Amino acid sequence: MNNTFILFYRREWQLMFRNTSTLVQPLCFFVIIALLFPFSLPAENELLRRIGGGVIWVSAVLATLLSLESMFKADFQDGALEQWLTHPRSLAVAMMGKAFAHWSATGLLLTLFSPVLCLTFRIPTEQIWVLFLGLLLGTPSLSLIGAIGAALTVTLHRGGVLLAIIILPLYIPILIFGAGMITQSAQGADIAGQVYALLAMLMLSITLAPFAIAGALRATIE
Amino acid sequence: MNPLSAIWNFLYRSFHRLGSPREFYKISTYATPIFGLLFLGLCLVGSYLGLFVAPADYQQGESYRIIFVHVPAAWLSLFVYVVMAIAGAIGLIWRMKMAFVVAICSAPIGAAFTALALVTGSLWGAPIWGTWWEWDARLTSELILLFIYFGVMALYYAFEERKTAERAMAMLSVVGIVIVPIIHYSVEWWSSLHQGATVFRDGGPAMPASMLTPLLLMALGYTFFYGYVLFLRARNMVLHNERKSKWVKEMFTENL
Amino acid sequence: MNWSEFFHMGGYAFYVWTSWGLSLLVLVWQVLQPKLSLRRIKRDIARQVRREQTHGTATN
Amino acid sequence: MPDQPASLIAEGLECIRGERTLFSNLSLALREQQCLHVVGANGSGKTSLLRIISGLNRADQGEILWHNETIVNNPRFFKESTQIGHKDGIKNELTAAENLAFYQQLEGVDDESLVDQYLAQMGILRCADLTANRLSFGQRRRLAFARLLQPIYKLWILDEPFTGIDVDGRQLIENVCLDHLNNGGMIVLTNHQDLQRSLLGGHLVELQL
Repeated sequence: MNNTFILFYRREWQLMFRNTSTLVQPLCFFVIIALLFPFSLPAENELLRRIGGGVIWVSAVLATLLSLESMFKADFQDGALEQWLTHPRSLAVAMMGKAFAHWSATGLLLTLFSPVLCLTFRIPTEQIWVLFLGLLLGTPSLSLIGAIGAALTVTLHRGGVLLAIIILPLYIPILIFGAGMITQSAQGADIAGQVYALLAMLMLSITLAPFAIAGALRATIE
Repeated sequence: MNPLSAIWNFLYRSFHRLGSPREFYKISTYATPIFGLLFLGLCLVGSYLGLFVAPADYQQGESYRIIFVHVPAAWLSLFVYVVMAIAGAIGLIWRMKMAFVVAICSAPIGAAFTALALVTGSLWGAPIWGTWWEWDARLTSELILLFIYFGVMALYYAFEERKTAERAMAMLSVVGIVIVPIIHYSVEWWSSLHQGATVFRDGGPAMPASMLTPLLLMALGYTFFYGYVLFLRARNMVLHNERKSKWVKEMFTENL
Repeated sequence: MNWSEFFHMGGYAFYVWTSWGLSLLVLVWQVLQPKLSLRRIKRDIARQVRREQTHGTATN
Repeated sequence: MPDQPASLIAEGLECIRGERTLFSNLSLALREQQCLHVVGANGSGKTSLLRIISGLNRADQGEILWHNETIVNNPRFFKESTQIGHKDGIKNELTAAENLAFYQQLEGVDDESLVDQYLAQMGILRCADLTANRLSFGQRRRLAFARLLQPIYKLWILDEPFTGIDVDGRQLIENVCLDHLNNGGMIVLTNHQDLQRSLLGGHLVELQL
């Protein structure tokens, strides 16, 4: 058990299963936000089908954002962060483990649940898989980039709104390509470009975001 | 000593001198008015050439004269961001006080020019596109850039301890510089889906010199303006930050 | 050159002059703002120095 | 061994918080078997000094050497030192044993019998399977100290280790500290009361802030 990534990933899971509300809340939030749209729009199935993909993506982004604020809060308040900061293990790798645990509990869960939501929006089957693939590739980047913002605002008492202001603009490319995939496939166009774009952003966030998270924590905890 | 290493030594020493707030304050006393005068000269000539000498555009008529204030503002919105991020990175890596001051003082200037670029762009779009807002790639990414500037400033003012605020803000601007180009390309791709052909009828690079010259003069003048205001703001911040240090107090004891 | 024609800007007067006017406004404001706050900063430091000289205590 | 070279050396430390200079030109040296007691009024910068020594904060001036090498980005220092601040790094959701096991795994050790041994040494073995939010303050403090028993740590940095615990607990922690010092360890601590009459008296070096 000497791998920093696995050590921190496992620990996060252990903590999340002790406190199951952290697992359930983002998922509930995701479903409720998505279901608000049909209520606020004209009752036309054709319209729902056309906007469904975008609505689900926006809900996924908001659900991720909601869960970000608590990402480092507990570790900061009980002093665990300070222990990691003064430990020879790589903080970046440790934080990558934490970010991936966060993704498993939010992004991955939302992705797995998204086909059910698609049915309520009457999205055709082949586009359900396109949306699924997009969320699968896009949500890890949401967690990794979001963790940077969470690290920057961890010491602030009311960092929630600030976190949203900082992070939402940075989410725009992922939203554009993720939601664009569905629009493209609905028009019968090729989606390879968007898949590559999402993959490239995922690679970029995996390689750079952990260092930014570690740097942000070192900058703000001091 | 060979000339290259002499130049290097000179740059190295000036860099170090500028790194000390006191030296910065001394040097900027002379540099600030020079930047201000350069701005004034360039922009007066640029405005004259742009408004009186340059001919009307054969497609857009006189309305294109907005370009002489719009493009320089848009140029500054990006240039200031790059300067801010580089200064932030220098501050984080070498723990240099002045680099943070430069980064923080740049943010409101950059935000102001981003907003200006947006408004003038919209004013240009109204007669030409027939609408105040078009989901055009350049306008849209400019709007997102404005929000990033707001985020950077909001983060800085959220912290009580100045050192923490400086580092957090620098960190965010460095993260932003990686993502801003990605945002730009994604928005460009997205808006090409959104509206077919580009709205700007391609005048292309074949802009006649009578139009290009004032545009370049204005852009250069704006850049010096940025330097001028940056010096003004940075001097204020240095005075405030160093108000407990001996050299600031001595300056004021003489005046009393 | 005819001045009224110049200000008319071929019918685009509103758009062109608003753009230029706003730009001028932003430039002026950008210069004015630090100049005004400099006065405040100088006053604060002068007050701080005066207090230290008369009472000999460092204030925060 | 008084002629032994100092392992921990600080030279010309300065710390500025906000506009206030907490301390400047502060130097110290600590040898094996010595316990540095940082004394000072509230707000004199005790906690700041401890955070600087533990590598959490950077001093505004001066540097700290561990075996003649700066502690900045020095893996050896971070390996051989550990700190307990006001916050103990204990997770409420996990049991005492799980909390301790994680800190052990962090050091690359995965041995349940050692966890039990450390808990027994701190007298909280019977709480091993209680989640930490059900521990009393004293028990929690003991759990935090159980982490220090790992032999890898040479330097303990303790902020107010004796506050809020009963007489027995204090006795126990003093004993643990004494053992650590006798085994060639070092301690930097802050404490409100005088420590001359405590078990650590013979190892004490005082630093007035």
